[in-house]
Amino acid sequence: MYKRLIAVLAGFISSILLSFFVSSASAEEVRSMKLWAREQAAGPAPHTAALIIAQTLNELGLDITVNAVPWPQMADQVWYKRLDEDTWDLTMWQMVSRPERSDPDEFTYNLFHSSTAEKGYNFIGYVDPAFDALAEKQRVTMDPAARKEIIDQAQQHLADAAANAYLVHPLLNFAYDNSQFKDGSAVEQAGLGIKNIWTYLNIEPINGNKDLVAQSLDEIQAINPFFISGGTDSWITEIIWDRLLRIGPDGTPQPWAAESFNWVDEQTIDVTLRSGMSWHDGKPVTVDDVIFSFEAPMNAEIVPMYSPFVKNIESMESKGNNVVRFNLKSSNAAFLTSSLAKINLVPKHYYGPILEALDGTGNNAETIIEEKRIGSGPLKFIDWRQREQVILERNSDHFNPPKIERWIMKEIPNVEASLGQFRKGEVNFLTDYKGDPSVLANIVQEDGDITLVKSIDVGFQYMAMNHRRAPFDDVNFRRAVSLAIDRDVMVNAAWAGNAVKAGSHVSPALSYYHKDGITEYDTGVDLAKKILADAGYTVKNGRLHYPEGVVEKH
Amino acid sequence: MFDFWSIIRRFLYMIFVLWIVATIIFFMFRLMPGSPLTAFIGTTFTDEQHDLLVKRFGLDKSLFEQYSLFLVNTLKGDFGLSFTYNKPVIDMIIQALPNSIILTLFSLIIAYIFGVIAGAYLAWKRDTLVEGISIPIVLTTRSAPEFWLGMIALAFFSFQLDIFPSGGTSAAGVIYETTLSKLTSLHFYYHLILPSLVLALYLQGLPLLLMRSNMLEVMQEDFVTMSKMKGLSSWRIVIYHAARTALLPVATAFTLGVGFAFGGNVVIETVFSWPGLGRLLVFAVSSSDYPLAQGAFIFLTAILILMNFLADLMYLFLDPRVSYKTKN
Amino acid sequence: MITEIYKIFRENNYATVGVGIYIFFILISIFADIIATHDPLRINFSSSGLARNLPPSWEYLLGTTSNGRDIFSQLVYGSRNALAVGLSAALAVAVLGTVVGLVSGFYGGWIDNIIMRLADIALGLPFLPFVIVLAAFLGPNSWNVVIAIGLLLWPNAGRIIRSQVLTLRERGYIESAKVSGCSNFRIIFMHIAPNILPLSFLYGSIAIGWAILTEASISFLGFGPSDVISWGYMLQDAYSSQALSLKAYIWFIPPGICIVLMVVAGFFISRGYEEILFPKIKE
Amino acid sequence: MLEIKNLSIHYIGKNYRVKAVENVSFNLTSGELLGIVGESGSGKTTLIRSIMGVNPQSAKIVSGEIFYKNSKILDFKDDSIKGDYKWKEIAFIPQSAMNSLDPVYRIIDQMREILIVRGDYNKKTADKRSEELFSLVGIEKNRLRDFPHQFSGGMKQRVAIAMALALDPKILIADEPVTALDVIVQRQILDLFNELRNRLDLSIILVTHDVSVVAYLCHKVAVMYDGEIVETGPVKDILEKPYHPYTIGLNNAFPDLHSTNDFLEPISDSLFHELDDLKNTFNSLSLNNEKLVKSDKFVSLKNKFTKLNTQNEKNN
Repeated sequence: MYKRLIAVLAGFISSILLSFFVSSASAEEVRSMKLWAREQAAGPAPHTAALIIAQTLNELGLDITVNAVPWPQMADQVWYKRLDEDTWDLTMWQMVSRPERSDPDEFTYNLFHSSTAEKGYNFIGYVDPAFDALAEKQRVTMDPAARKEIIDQAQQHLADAAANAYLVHPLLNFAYDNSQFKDGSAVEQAGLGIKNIWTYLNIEPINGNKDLVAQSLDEIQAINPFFISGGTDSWITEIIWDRLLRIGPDGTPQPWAAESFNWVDEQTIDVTLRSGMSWHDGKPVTVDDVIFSFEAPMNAEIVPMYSPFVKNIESMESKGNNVVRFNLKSSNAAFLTSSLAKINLVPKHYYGPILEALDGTGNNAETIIEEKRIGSGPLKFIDWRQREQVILERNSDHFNPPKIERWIMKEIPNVEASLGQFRKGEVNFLTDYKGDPSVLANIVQEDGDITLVKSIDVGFQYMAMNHRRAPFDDVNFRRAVSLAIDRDVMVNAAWAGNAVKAGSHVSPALSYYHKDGITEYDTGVDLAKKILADAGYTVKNGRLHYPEGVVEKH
Repeated sequence: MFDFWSIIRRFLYMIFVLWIVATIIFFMFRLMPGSPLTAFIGTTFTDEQHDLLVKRFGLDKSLFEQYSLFLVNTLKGDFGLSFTYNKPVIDMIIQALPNSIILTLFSLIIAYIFGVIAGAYLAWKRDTLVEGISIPIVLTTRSAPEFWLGMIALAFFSFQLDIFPSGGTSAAGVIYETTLSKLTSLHFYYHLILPSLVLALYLQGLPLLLMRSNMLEVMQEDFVTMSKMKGLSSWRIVIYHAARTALLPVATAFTLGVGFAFGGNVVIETVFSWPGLGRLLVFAVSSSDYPLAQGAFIFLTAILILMNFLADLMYLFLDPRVSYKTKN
Repeated sequence: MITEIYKIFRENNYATVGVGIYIFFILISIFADIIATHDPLRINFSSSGLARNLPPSWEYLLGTTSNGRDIFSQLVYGSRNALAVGLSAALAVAVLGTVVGLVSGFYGGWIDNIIMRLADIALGLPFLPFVIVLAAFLGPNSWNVVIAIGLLLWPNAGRIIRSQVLTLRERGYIESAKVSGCSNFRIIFMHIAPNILPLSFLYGSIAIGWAILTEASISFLGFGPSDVISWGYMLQDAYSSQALSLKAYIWFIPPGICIVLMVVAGFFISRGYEEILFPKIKE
Repeated sequence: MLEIKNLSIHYIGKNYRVKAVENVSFNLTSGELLGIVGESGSGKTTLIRSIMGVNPQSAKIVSGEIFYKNSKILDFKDDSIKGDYKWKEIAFIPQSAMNSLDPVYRIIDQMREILIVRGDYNKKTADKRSEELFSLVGIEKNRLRDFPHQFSGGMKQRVAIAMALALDPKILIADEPVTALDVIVQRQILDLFNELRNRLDLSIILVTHDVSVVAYLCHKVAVMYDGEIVETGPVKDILEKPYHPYTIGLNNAFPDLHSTNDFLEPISDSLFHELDDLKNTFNSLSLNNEKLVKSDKFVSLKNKFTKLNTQNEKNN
């Protein structure tokens, strides 16, 4: 009774107050907002960018403060609470590079298709049927030229809608010690830099060096062919376990454990397994193993992480002569990249019983306590001391064995220590550098025997806006916000010159699909002010107000 | 020697405190902002996967159910599965524990050996210039943030002079077959030196000041005066008579210090990439890995409480006067 | 009380130095707006872009950070945070410890029992790990440290004060106050409290150093707020911006020294105070 | 045998100076039992500690010398003591054996330490000697392995005596050796002293505030008051015809061991206060003792003491 009385009273008072505000001010003030960002240690450049952006946007009459929090909190708010009443407005976000992202499908579809808006990756709530059509069409268009046409349209469409405020494609910085490795023997992969399997296979140790000692800032949580726990572990799994195809240095899928592949029709593909391959325990790699490797993830209860990559497979059959036929549910241009080049080949004789034992236990393959890690890849697993280092050794029986004897990855949780160890030679290949690029450049100059390789990232850094909420439901407002940010300042100030301007979700690193000229656009606070003024926004007492009649939903 | 039942009672009480702490921690983690599943968010992260994870980690159960399950499992020594590592938490802790124990003990021993000797010496040198200079220096070392000292030590001894390695428990490519072979390897101790010296520099202040004031007190005692009258050498008096008695509270402080330093090592473990329990906790907390964080925290607490308990017991054993009183 | 404080100054060099350091920092924090040359959070631009990693100059007395912020101004404003955190932690410990010690020692019985059990629990919580969990629980905020110190460090002060109250309670004048019908409240606050204030002060001054060091550690581990300038934040900023590799000593040495000075001042004062409280040590 | 000449010891601090011992001289001959009487703070402890060379750093010897068997063991110009005489020639029995025995070692270990480190014994002979000493002071030898806190007060005192005798010293200095003990044990210990002196040919200095102890045991007595020896001579003379008012007071303050009546009226507090006041007045006027003694007020006080004394005698 008592509580209800209070509720009624509160409702009464607030409605009076509300009506007073609405009637007294014909235009409503744009509310104060938070720009979510990760804490500085997680990446200094985006953090600085957030600070500069907030400072810039406040010149428009907005009141934005940067809210730097650890990732779980930020992601919780942005991802799980996207539909809440009091949710996020602006957030810094990033897409990182992965081999399968060399195909534009993943970003184009998952980030913007309306089907992923409620719970999936379209957390910004961008819903546009016209765009959905484009995203769906590029998937099933097998002709590259025609597909490029559609991807171009999609990029332009998103730019016009100011779906995101794209900031930059960072330059990836990698460095190796050229007194330990032959200069130039590392291989650059489009959009990924020199940290890739081609480098590991090709790099030539010199001066008595035998090992490649890489480093990771993140802790490795698992080395498991059925589990992707974080960015770093996939660098390791992909070299222990072979795949049928691999994304080549040019970004296109090419035969690997498959000798060749052949599209029978748009929904059928025949893959011929390379003959003479063997697992790390000496047993031969068979067609049965290949089918097992693709069937296992179809059971999402047991192998949940990889199950999306085999969703499109209807069935598989052995056609004899080392040939496996994949029958697809629908045609998919990205199938080679996102499935054949993604699924780890595992020996049925070892993993079969392990997965069977999991049935009905409620546990899945991610919890396997690996006594052995058996793959067929060019490097085989030797030792992992958790939170310290992983040691892999050359598989001399591989059809493409590496020149290094061992591949070692040290887990060093901070940039400064990583750099220190690299300078001392304790680490000879800097694979995970998230620090200040100018520091690295200085060191290269000082030390002399370091080869620095920079490449444009497939991924990108951007500021996301919540399309579900006013004022971000207004394309003019979004455009103004996006265009207020001087991308040159972003590149030069926040990223210290270590990035290129971004204008779409397709990186210039993917030169074929990147739309020319999409990064060329005017920016500036004055331009933004003009857009806002044209759209009817006004500034009173230094604060931006909505156009007359527009009311924020409460 | 002592009252058996009072020790049993104290022990049970210790368990009670542990239970309260575990409960507090359990609810703090459950009510914490941020979802543990964010670690899995990727472009291919589907609803189905999300639901599976929720079920697997038992997050779909009510808070009370989760709590009772947690209690039962903890009693069985099962701290659950780490969200991020997908490994039993207890395994992760057991892996990290030896590293923390060694780091803690090693630095405490250095700190206490130095502190006790220097403290006794400063008591001897009371009201001299040596003391006038030393005491502010000691207080200053206790005032410096450990990680700052660590940063400077790292920059100087490792990066600049290249005397010590900069972190971890081994150089790249070194394999320790077992925990034992690690703990008996010289290579391991070479990596231990710098972090433990930095830690010891911070820790030595307490035993030093404690030893000094105890010594000053003991030196006033009649039996020390008597020893002087006996014509015993100063050296003998200090070592055999004064220091022996003055050491009692220091020994207790050492035991308490073990429990305390365990928790305090977090920062040093981070600076020196030392794979210990503290760093595990920091990682677990920042990635909302409740089971891991809970497990690590409960372990740290258990060590602390156990050490407090041992300190009490030790006093009984070390001081004949106390044990005598208890006996009667 | 006042004569005692005066005595500290006159007879004890430690305390004098300690108080001197505090006065210095208090003055700095009061006049921070005048002393600081820039807004410590403002990102500064120069003609060639962001004013990042600049060496000391007349415009930026200690140079700038990687984000183009003025280091000197951050150092100046950092004293505010340090003082605020340190003094409120001291207050929390002193007040909690005193109240708990008084109540527990004076009433005894089940109140005492419960309070002492709570003390055992508080002492059983590992300090820094608890602050980390608390920071994650309450979100990044400078006050986490104060809360944690209040929650965990009161038992040390409380226990000592309690035993002091126990002895005071038996004194004649307390007895006579009881007989003459003074209320318990009056006895506690008029007769007993003044006698234990020096102890509260002592434990308070110890808490200052603890609070500042803990705040720095928590910031360093990344659990601190990023929009409040503290010395711990500066060190964290310097470390994650690779000031070591940049050899920007002017960036990461001064905040460390400020922390050391502030904390050591607390030690000095408590030490000087201890000598007055327990003159036996002096002889 | 032991000669002290013009010894003055002052405690000197930053802003204070206390005269603890002022111009003290006396002589101890072989086989003599000398009592030094004085209230606490009279300087008697500082005096004997200086003989044992254990005064704190702040105690400065401003003048005087100490000779043992004609060789100088202490000189005011040289603060340090050349000291192999300690314990071997001059041993010490502390006031409170309770605190004077190291609590964390067994008695046998403390015995061995003296015998082996300071004497020429080895472990075997040291153990034998320890048993000998224990039987000398009347303790069962199986108690050698006990810790100090396992002994009663009187026993501890015996242990302390045994330790003092370990290296066959010529002189024994005992600082309030029986104060903490009850009357019956007191007498046992004092009798032990007497017996030992006769058997071992010792000289003993007995420091106490208890005149009756001195009367019971000593040949000669020195009365200390405020750092000075105000009266000295054979026990009989001094106790029967006390000159100094303090001596008169002392004489009345403690029960006579010879008498059957254990109760004696204590010195009236007020009389002592008056005496102190008087002395302070004189000190403030920088007048010396002689003038004090001759002053009217002093004479009247002295009379009051005497009266009190005779009253007591009547009561007996």
